[in-house]
Amino acid sequence: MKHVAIAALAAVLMGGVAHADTIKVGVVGPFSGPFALQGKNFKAGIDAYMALNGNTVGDDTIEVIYRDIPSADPAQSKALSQELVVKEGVQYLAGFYFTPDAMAATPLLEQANVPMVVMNAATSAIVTKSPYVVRTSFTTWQTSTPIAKVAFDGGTRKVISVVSDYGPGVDAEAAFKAGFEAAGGEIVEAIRMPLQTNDFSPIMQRIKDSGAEGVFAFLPSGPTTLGFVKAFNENGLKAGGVKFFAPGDLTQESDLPALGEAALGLTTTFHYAVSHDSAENKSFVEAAGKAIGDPAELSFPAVGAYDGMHVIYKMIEATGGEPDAAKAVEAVKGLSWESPRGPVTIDAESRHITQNIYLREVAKADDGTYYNKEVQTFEKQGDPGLAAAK
Amino acid sequence: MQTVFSIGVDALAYGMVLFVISIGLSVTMGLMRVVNLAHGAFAMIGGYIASYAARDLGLAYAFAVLLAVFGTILIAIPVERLLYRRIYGQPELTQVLMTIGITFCVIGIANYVFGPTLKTIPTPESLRAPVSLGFRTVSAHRLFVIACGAAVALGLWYFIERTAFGVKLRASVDNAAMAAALGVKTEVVYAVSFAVAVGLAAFGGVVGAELLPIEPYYALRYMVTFLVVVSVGGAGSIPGALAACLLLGAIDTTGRYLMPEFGEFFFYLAVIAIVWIFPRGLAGRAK
Amino acid sequence: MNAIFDVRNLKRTFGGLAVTNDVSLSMAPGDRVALIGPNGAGKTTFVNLVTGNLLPNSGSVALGGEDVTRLGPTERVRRGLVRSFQVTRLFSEMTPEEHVALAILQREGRTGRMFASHRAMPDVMDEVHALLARLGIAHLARHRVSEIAYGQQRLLELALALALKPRVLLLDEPAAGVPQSDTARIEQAIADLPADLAVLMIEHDMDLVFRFARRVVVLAAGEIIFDGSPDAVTKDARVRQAYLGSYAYARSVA
Amino acid sequence: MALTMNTETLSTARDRRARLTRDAVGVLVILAVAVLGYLLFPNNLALLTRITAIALLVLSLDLVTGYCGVATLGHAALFGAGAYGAGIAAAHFGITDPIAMLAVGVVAGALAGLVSGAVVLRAHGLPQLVLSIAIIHLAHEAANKASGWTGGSDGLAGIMPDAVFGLYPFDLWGRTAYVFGIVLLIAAFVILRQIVRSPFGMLCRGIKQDPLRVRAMGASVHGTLIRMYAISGAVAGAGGALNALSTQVVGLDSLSFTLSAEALVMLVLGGTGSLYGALIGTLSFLWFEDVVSAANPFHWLTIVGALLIAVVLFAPKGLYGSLAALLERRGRTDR
Repeated sequence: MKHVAIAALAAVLMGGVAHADTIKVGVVGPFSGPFALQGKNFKAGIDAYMALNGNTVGDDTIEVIYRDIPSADPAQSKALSQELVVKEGVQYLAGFYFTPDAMAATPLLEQANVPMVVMNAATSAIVTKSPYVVRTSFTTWQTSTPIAKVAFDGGTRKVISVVSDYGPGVDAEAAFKAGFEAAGGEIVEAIRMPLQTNDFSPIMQRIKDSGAEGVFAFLPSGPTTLGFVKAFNENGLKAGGVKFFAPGDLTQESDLPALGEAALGLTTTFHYAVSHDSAENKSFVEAAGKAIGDPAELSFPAVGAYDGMHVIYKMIEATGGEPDAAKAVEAVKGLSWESPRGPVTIDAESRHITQNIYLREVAKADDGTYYNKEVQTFEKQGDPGLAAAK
Repeated sequence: MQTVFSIGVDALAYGMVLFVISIGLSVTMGLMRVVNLAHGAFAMIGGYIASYAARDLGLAYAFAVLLAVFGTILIAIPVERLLYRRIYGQPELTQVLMTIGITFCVIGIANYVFGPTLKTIPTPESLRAPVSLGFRTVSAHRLFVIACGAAVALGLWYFIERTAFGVKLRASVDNAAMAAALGVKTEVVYAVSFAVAVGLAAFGGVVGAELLPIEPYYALRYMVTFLVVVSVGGAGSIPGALAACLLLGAIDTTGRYLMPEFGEFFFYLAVIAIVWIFPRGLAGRAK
Repeated sequence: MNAIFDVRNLKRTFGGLAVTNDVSLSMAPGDRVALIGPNGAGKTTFVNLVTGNLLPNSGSVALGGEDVTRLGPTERVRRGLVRSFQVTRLFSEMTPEEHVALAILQREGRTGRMFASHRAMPDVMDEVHALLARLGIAHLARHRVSEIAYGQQRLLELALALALKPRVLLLDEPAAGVPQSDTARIEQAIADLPADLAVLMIEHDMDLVFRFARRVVVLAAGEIIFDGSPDAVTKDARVRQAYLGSYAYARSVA
Repeated sequence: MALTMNTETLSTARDRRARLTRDAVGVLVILAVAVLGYLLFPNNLALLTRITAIALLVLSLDLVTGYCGVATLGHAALFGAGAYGAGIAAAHFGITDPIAMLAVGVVAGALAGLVSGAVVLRAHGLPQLVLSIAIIHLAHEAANKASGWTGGSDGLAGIMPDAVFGLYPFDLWGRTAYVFGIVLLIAAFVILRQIVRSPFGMLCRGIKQDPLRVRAMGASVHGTLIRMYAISGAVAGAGGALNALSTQVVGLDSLSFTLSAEALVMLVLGGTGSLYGALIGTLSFLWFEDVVSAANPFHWLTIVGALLIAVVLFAPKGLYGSLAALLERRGRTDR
């Protein structure tokens, strides 16, 4: 009883004075279900950041609360975000693997006075939905545009585009098409295939029949990429000299052990490779690898989450731990730092991350494992998708 | 013309993969009358065992396949005794609830134990090489799967139609009480059939892993496909399942070649059309 | 004769085998006809052809002068051709009250109603209870069918048929499987059937046939071999041959 | 005879009173749970509203599966039709009045019910299940293709409903949406109680137990089931519209096989063939899922699986069904 009274007294006395708080960050992502691996990477990135930078900002302790959405489900996302805001009292919303999940939660932000840091969802338009959205991942436009230049410069003139028939796939197709046609190349055919495709042989037949010199592909990372790449090889396209271009989702590091030799030599453009050579990345990979358990499971959502936490820490610093979304977002506009992926900046206008995009080639390391080897850098790439939408 | 042949080969291969993976489900659903939504889970367990054996222990492929089949059966025996035995003869919806529950558990455990990444089963060199058919190349593995499908179809047909056990099984299915009265140990018959079905699931999981890669969500991801081909064929009928797999494989493959953007429409419209014409499935018996 | 029920030259084959061959049968209101025949004579097929569950290869079925050969079972029921089932087919989770109410409402075209319970319809409830009382099962009105005895279920089956106010009633072995103690009740109920109703009873039990029928029709190997009075049937040579033949066969099996 | 007539009429009146009392109790229980939820979890109304919307879907599924015996794994098609109907009305046609959006959702759901009923009722048992699966996949694919109307996989955004009756705007706390949802649920419950007890409902139960018997009574099985499907579609459509109103976004998940399967799981969990079973199943499943997935977002699926197995082992008729059976048995031994 006495203790309670003292505690109460202490609470009263401390009110009004600057004091140590717990600041909660709500992270929404796919932690179970078909995309559990990507959610696990979110957590690894966050854990790594907190392991390297401590779990306090000033006097405030940071606490991360996770909520699971196994697959894209905007209604559930909105309900969970709302719950995080009003019940758990989170000051920051973060995570969001899928675009619709992020979109669904944006209407809450202004009313709730909460910034959202998107750690993955890659459709350009998300940042336009609310002034409180900041993104530390990438957009499909951003990662797919440079590969068009790579393809053209490599001498390929006729390309067939093959993408999964959903939002990001359509984005990738449009980005590649815009870039490749602007350079002077020709898209001989654009195929959209259902997300649920198990056997890609007929698609390979289509590619063969199209007479294209190269193929641009986009599929969500995971089991289907394996089938796609294997079919590409088994149907003799690789041997037949058809060039393969894709954004890096297709050769994410966690899929490489399964893809194995089939992926060898595939060229992709992406914002992050686990093999990136820098001191920042070295310590990141070490910390994140420890957090995730098996370092082979490490993939790009981890770096989005890592940098997302960096932005959130900066926001907390700027606001002194007080809930002020406008001030927080203002503080990180134009913020530059050295990320594990290389130098990055939050673009002041779009609140999207400006970063290097790398051309990589799947290579075999001395120990027999496969990795994305960075061979070319496209510096300071913004998001062409926003401009294209206008 | 060459394209037609080429598509034909793809269709045959895909149909056979479907057949090998789903025939076990046809046994549980048709002969044992259990809507076994955990079929994919058993296939996945087989895949994990084979992957572990071949990749981590470095065992030979054939040995890994055997280990997967018998390992999965071993795991399934207590599951059958403790859980499945309680739902034989229960309403379908109860069976759905139980087997979905089992599937959830298996997914969760696989995710915990093996992690969420894709697992491959290294195939021997001889199965990896492309084989030339004259007008195109096809991976040796595909031919291997086609052979496996044919072997499973024949073996199972012989087992059910020509062996003493098959007679007991069919008797138990038609009239369990009568079969029991004639001295058939229906419990044993059911247990053996369950083991066979699970073994087939594991075998299919391993052999089909090149097309349907092993990962924790495997158990649910392909469940609908299995359910559809088995029901379209007419549960419990081997020729029916074979016909359904080849037919749907052909439609799916052709559809995805001709109009990839409408691939799903092709497949499911075909399913509706087939069921419309054969409301009991291709080989459905009046019941 | 003013036939309410008229079957002409009905024929149905299964894979070349004529299971019902050129059967003609006519009934007037108030008729009490028993259809008998050895096992495999084609009685079940005949019933299915009459009720519309099977279509004939040739021949016709008429109800009250209207040709119903091409109509489905429900249409025939709506025109007054009602059957009872050899093995009771009742809704095991519903009560006798609900059964009969459903039949009455269906007869009156009121089963489409969505916003009132049958219990709030006094006219229906009165008829339900009157009918159940007539068959002596009123006290079970609100028990679940799965909880009541088989003999009483047979009575309910009868009540259900009567509730539809048929013009022609097909009774398929109404006393089959009923314990001896309950058969009297059923026979009484059959004897009390409305006088203007044409009844065709398919039955094995010859005692029941003789008590009930004023006319007996014998079906053997898909054909009618006898159509006449109960007195004459036992003396008919073809009938004796058909039955004794089958009994001889039955004994050799046993 | 006059005397019996008299007692019959009396008992009819007494029946009616008993029924009204039971319905009133049902409504009061729902209301009490709703108020309790509001008081206990004032910060979690979004979840409670979501549970309410899904409860409408599960009630709707109960109508065809529990009362008519139709096996379906594609019922979300009806829910999604309502959600997209209301959403498209608001986002593309400027129909932003919540009541009007609800009406559009109900109509869209009913139409979807008619279409899927017409297809699904063609077969029975497993092939029927497969038809329903085909329907939900086709609906899902169609919505994905028509991204101009539906927003495709990015979801349909830009749904800005007006205030209810111009007085109660949809707020961050989700209070309006919650009250709106509960009123909707109670209205649906009262109407459905009437329907399942009506002659029509009785006919449906008859069809579930023995369609051949029903035909032998001169009733049309197919026509009856199609009508029930349309009603079911209206209820599911209302749920979908509620979802669109409260979250202001509609995603492809609302037309997914997963949602259909989950709805079936919830129904069987609660107990088929009873409106209370549907409500209890939804509430317990979603509440349990929320609790365990918040406690362990990474491995909660295993625990949910174990719950389902446990229910089959220990309450094979579902939570409500088994409880009701237990009470009935208890009541009988007492008597």
